[in-house]
Amino acid sequence: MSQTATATPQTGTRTGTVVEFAGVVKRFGSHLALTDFDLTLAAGELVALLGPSGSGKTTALRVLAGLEDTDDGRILINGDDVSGLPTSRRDMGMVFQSYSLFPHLSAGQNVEFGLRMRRVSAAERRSRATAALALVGLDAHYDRFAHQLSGGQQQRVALARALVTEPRVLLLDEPLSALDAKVRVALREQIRRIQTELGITTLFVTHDQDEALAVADRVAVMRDGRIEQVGTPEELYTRPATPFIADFVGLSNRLQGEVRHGFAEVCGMTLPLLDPSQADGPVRVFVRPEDLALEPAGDSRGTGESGVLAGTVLLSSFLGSLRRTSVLLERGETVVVQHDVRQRPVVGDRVGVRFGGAPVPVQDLRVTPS
Amino acid sequence: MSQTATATPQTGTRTGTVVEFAGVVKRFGSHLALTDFDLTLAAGELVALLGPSGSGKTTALRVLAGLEDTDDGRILINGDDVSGLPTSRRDMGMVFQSYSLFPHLSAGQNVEFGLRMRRVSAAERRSRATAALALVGLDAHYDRFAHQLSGGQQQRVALARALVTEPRVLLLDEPLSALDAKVRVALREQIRRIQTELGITTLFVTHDQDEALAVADRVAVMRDGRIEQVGTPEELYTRPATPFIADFVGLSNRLQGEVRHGFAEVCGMTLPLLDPSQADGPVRVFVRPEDLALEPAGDSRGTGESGVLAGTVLLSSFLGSLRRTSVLLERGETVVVQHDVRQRPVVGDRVGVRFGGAPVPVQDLRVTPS
Amino acid sequence: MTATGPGRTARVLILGLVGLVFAVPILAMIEFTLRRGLAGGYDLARWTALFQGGLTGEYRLVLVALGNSVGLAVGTVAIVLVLLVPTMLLVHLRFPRLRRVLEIICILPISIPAIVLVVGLAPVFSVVARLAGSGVWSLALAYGITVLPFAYRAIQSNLDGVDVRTLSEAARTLGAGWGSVLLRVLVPNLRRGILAGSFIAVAVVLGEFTIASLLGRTNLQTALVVVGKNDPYVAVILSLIALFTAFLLLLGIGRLGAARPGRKAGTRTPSVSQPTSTGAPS
Amino acid sequence: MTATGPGRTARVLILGLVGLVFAVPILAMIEFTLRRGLAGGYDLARWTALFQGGLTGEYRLVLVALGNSVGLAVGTVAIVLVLLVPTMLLVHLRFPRLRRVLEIICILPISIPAIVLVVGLAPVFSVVARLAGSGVWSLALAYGITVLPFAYRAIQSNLDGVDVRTLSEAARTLGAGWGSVLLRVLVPNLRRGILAGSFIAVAVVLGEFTIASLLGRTNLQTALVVVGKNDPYVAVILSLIALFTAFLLLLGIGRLGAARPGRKAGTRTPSVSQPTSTGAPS
Repeated sequence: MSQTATATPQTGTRTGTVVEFAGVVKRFGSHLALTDFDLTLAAGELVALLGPSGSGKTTALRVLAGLEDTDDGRILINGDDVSGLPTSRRDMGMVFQSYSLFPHLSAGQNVEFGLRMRRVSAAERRSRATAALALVGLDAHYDRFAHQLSGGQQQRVALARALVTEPRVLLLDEPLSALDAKVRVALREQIRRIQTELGITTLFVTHDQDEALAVADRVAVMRDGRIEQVGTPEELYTRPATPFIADFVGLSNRLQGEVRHGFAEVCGMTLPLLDPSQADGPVRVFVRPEDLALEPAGDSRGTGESGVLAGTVLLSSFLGSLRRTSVLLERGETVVVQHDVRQRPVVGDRVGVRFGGAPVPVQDLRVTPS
Repeated sequence: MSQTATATPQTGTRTGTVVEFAGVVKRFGSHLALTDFDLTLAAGELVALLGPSGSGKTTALRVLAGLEDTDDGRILINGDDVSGLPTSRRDMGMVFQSYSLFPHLSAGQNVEFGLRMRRVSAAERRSRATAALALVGLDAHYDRFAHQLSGGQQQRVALARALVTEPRVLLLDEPLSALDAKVRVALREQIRRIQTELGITTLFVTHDQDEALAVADRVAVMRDGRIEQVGTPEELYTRPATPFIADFVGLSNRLQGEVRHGFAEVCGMTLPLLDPSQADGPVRVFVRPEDLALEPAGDSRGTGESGVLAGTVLLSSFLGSLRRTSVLLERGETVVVQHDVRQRPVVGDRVGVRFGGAPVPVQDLRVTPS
Repeated sequence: MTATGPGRTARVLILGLVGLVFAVPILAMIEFTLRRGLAGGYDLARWTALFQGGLTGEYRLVLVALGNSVGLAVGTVAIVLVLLVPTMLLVHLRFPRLRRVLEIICILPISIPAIVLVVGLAPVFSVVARLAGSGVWSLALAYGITVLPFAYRAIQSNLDGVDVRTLSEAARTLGAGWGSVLLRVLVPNLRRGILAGSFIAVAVVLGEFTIASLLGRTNLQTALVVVGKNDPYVAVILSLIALFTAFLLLLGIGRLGAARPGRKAGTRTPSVSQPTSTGAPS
Repeated sequence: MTATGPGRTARVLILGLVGLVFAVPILAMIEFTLRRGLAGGYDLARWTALFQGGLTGEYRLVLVALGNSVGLAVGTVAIVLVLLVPTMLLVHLRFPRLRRVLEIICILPISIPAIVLVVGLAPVFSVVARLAGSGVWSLALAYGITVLPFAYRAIQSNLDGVDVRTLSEAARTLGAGWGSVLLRVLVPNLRRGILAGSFIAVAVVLGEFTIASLLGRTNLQTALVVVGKNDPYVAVILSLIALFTAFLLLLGIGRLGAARPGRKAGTRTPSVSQPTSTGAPS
C-alpha cells in the first residue's frame, strides 16, 4: 500500500538510497564465499563488482537481494538493517544473468508483474509498463513473448521489469554475459544511460573487465570473498594495488625486473617507479601495450640505454582502429605492443620496441612471495 | 595406408593445398543456404567467413567437410573434386563450436583418435599426440578428461586433435564463441600463430568481426548464402563495398547526407568521397569513431565550415587505453567519438565534435533503395 | 552417396523390424474381430452388432467397470498433483541434493511385485475400509503409487527445461510471496508437464489389471477379461477402442510437448529486429 | 528467517505425507511377517525358518519361476539393446523429425490393456510356438514391448545430455566410419543410459504379473501369488527380498547417473589453470 503511494511519478528519481555492506560473512558449507565484506554505494552511484568466477561477487549481490541469508554482518539501506527482510519486501529491481522473463507472459505482462504484486490498478499498470518498455525502446513489443525476442531484447525487457516498480536499488547480475559482443556493448551503454537518467543506486556484477571499466562510477575488484581494491576505473587501470588486479584489469605485459634506488631495472632499462619508496630487490613489472611503441628495425640500436629493445614480430592483429603486435624480444620475453594501423609489421620482421614515453607506464609492485 | 605414409614428419608443413568452391548450391527444404558460392583459398592462407547467423557461413564449412551434401557445384582440393567423398576420407581437421572432445577419453586419447583410425602404431600415436598437445601448450594434461579442463583448454585439445593427423585443410567453426572474452583473444592469437607456423590452409567461420579482422589473411563477408565482399581486413574496414558491410564490420556512425559534385554534404560540412564518381543525391555516410575528435565547447564556433559540430555528452566509457564518448549533436544525430583517455568529458558537458583530419574518413556509399 | 548416414539397407531393416513388433499384435487383433466364424472370410458384422446393440445384458458389467476406472483415474490424478508437484518443486528449489533420492523413490514402483500390493496393501485397505467404507475408489491410493514413475518423469522433463530457480527468484525480487510464485509463475510454466503427467496417469489407470484382479475389485481391464471369457470378440473390440483412446491421449501429450518446445534462449537467436542502441531510445 | 524458502511447517507436512505413502505398505508387510500367530507379539521365527529350511517342497516352484524370470529378463534386455538403441540413434541423428513419433510409440505400451496382450498376442504366440516351441522364453517378445517405455526414457535422458551429433561429426572428420562412430564413440558415451535402461528392464520383468498370469505361464510373480495362497507369510518375505533387490538395482541406476553428471561444458568453468597465451607455447 505504502509502496503504491510512493511509486507514482513514472520518471521520478529516488536519489537518497545509500547501500552499505558492513562486515558481511557468508558461508556455503565450509567454503567462505564472503569474508568481512565491506562496501558502501553512494546515492545514485553505479558500482561494478568485478572478479573471476568464484570470487564471491554474485554472492554479494544475492545477499543484498535477500536471495541468500547472511551468516554475519549487516546490510543497511539508508541506514536501516534489512538483513531480516524477505526478498519480496526488499524493494529491489534485479536483472539476472540467464534470461528470466516469465515464458508464459508477454513482455508487457512481465513488466506489469511487479505492479500486480503491489496491487496497482490495471489501467495504471498498463500505462506504467508501457512507459518502462519505452525507456528501453521496446514499447512496440508489448505483446511479444520471450521466445519471440532476441537475447538482447529479453534482457532489455527484464531491465524494464526491474525498473517499473521504481525500486530503491538496481541489481544487475552479469546481465550481458549471454549476449553477442556487439549487442553487449550497445546494451551496456543503454543501461548506463538509463541509470544516469534515473539516478538509481546500482550494483553491477561482472567478470568482464572491459564492461566494468566502461560502465561504472567505481569498480570493486573481488578475490576470494573480499574486496581487493575499490576505485574509479582510471584509478584501477593506472594504479592497480596488487599484481592480481594489474593482471585482471586490462591487458598487460608482465616483465621481471629489479628495484634499485627507487627505480626499476627492466630488460636493461631503468624506468621510474610510481612508488619510489619500494625496497630494493626483484619485482614483477607491468607495462601496458599502449605504452610501448614499435619502431623499424633500423632505428633500434640494440640496448636499453635508448629505451629501445630489438625483437622479432610473432603476430600482428588488425583491430580496426588500431593494431596489436606480439614481439619476441631478443632477451627472450614476449611483449604486446599496441600501435597505429598505419604501421604494418609482418611476421618475422625485425623491429624495435620503445619503452616509456611521456607518462611513466611502470606499475609499482609488491613481489608476490612464491 | 597411404595416409600413414604421408603423415610422418610431425612439424611437416603441407603447403600446396588449394581449396576451391565453384558455384556451390545447398538447399534445406525451400531455404537456399548457399547460392552460387565461389571462394578460393590459396595454399597456407587463413580465410575467415564472417556473417550474421543464418548467412550460410557454417553451411559452407560443413559442405567442405562433407558433413552436408551439395545440391550443385563442385568442391576442389588441389584441383580434385571431392564432392563425392565421405567425411571420413576427406582428410580435414575440424574444431567445432560446441565442445566436442569425446568425454570418455582422456585429452591424449582424444588426440590419438584420428591416428588410431589411420592404424598408426601405439608408440607412434603416443609420441605424435604428445607433440600435438605440446603445440597447444597442454602436453602436461595428457591424462585429463574433458570435464577436468576449462573451456579454453578443451578447445585447444580439440585443435591438437584436428592437427595431429596433418590434414590438408583446417576447419574452424566458431571455435571461440563459447569462451570468455579474455580467453577468446588469447586463443585466437595462439591459433593464428600455430596456423602460420604450420602453413596449413584454414577456413575460420565466425560471427565476430573483431575476431575475423584480427586473425585472417582475407575475410569473406557472407549474407543470404553468398559472399558480399572478400578482401584483407584493412580493405574491408576502410573500403566496405556495401552499407551492410560497413555496418557489420566495425563500429560506425551512420549519418544522412547528400552527394553534390563528387563531395558529400553531411551536417552542413563538405567531406570528400572515396569514389567521387558517385551520382548526386541523398546518401548514407559512415564515419568511424576514431576519425572524429572531441574538442572543448569553447573551441566549437557553431557551424560546419570549421568542421566542428556542437553537441552534448550523453555517455562516456573508459576502455582502458582509450575512451569512447556518445555526443548528441545539436542537429539531432548521436555520434560516437573515440579519443584519448586524458580527455574526460562528463555527461551533460557541451563539446565540439571535429570531423575529418588527415585521412578522409567518409565511406562512399550506394543509397539503399527503400 | 552414403557420406551423411548409415546405409539405406540398415535403415529399412531397423525401421521394418520396429514396425513389425508393433503392428503384428494389433493387426492380429483386428483380423480376429473380422473373422466370419468357422466358414472363413471376413466382415464387419461383430463391430456393427456391438455398436447397434449397445452394451446390454452381461456387458453392462463393462459399463460399470468403465465408470469405476474413470473415477479411479480422477482420484489418482488428484493424489499425484497434490503430493507430487509440490514435493518435486520443493526438492528442486530447496534440497537439490535430495533429487537422486526422490528419483529413485519415484521410479521404485515400477518394480513393485504384485504380491506386495496385495499383501502389503491389504492391511492398509482394511483400515481404510473400516474408517471410510470399501468403495473401489480406495484403489486410488495404490494407483497413486503405480502411476508415480510416469508422472514423475513427465513433470521432471518439463522441470529440466524451465529455469525454475531463476524464475522464482525473479518473481520474489518483484515482490511475490511463495504462494504467488507457485500459482502465478511455477504452475503456469509447468502446465505441460503436469498435463502430460496427468494424461499418462489416466492411461495407466485405465489399463491397470494386476492390482484390481488380485484385490478382487472390478475395473475396466478385469471386466474385459471376464467378458472375454464369454465372448472374446467383444472383448477384443472393446480393447481396440481402449487402445485407440489411449493412443489419442498420448498423442495429446506429444502435442503438448511440441507446442512450445522449451526454447533454449540462445545467444544467437535472430537479432534482426535488434536496434543498436546508438539511436537514442526516445 | 523464512526469507529463502517456504515455511518449515509446509515442508515437514509434505515430506511427511510422502514418507507415509511409501513407508506404510512396506512397514505393514514387515509387521505381517513378524507376527507370532494368534498369540500376538512379534519374532523373527518365519524369517529364520525360511533361511534355514530353504526353498523345498512346494516352494521349489518359486525357484523354477525365478529361473524363468531371470531368463526372460536377459532375453528382454537383448531385444531392447538390439532394436531400441540403433533405432533411437538413427532417429536422433538422421530423422530428428521422427523423434516425437518414436516417443509416442515407445510410451504407448504403458497403457496397453491386459486383454490386448492376451488376445492380440495369442495368435502371434501360437505361430511362434509352432515354429520354435512354446518355452517361457517366448514371453520375452511381449516383455520387450512392456519394457519399451522405461528403456526409452532411460536412454533418451542420456541422449539428451550428450551432444551425440557433434561427437559423431567430430569422429567422422577424424576418419571414423559409421561402425567406428557407433562402437568407439556413441556406445561408450551412452553406457550409462544403456545400463540404466537394462537395469530397469530387468526390474520390470522380475515384477511382471499380468501377462504371465493371463497367458498361464509361470514367472516369479505368478509363483509368489500361488505360494501366497498356501503360506502368505513366505510369499511376503520373498516379496520383500525381491523388492529390496529391485531397490538395489535402481540405486545402481542412480549411482550411474551421479557418477559423471553429464557436465554442461560451461563458459565459466574454473579457468584458474588456464595459462594466458601471451607466454609462448614452447
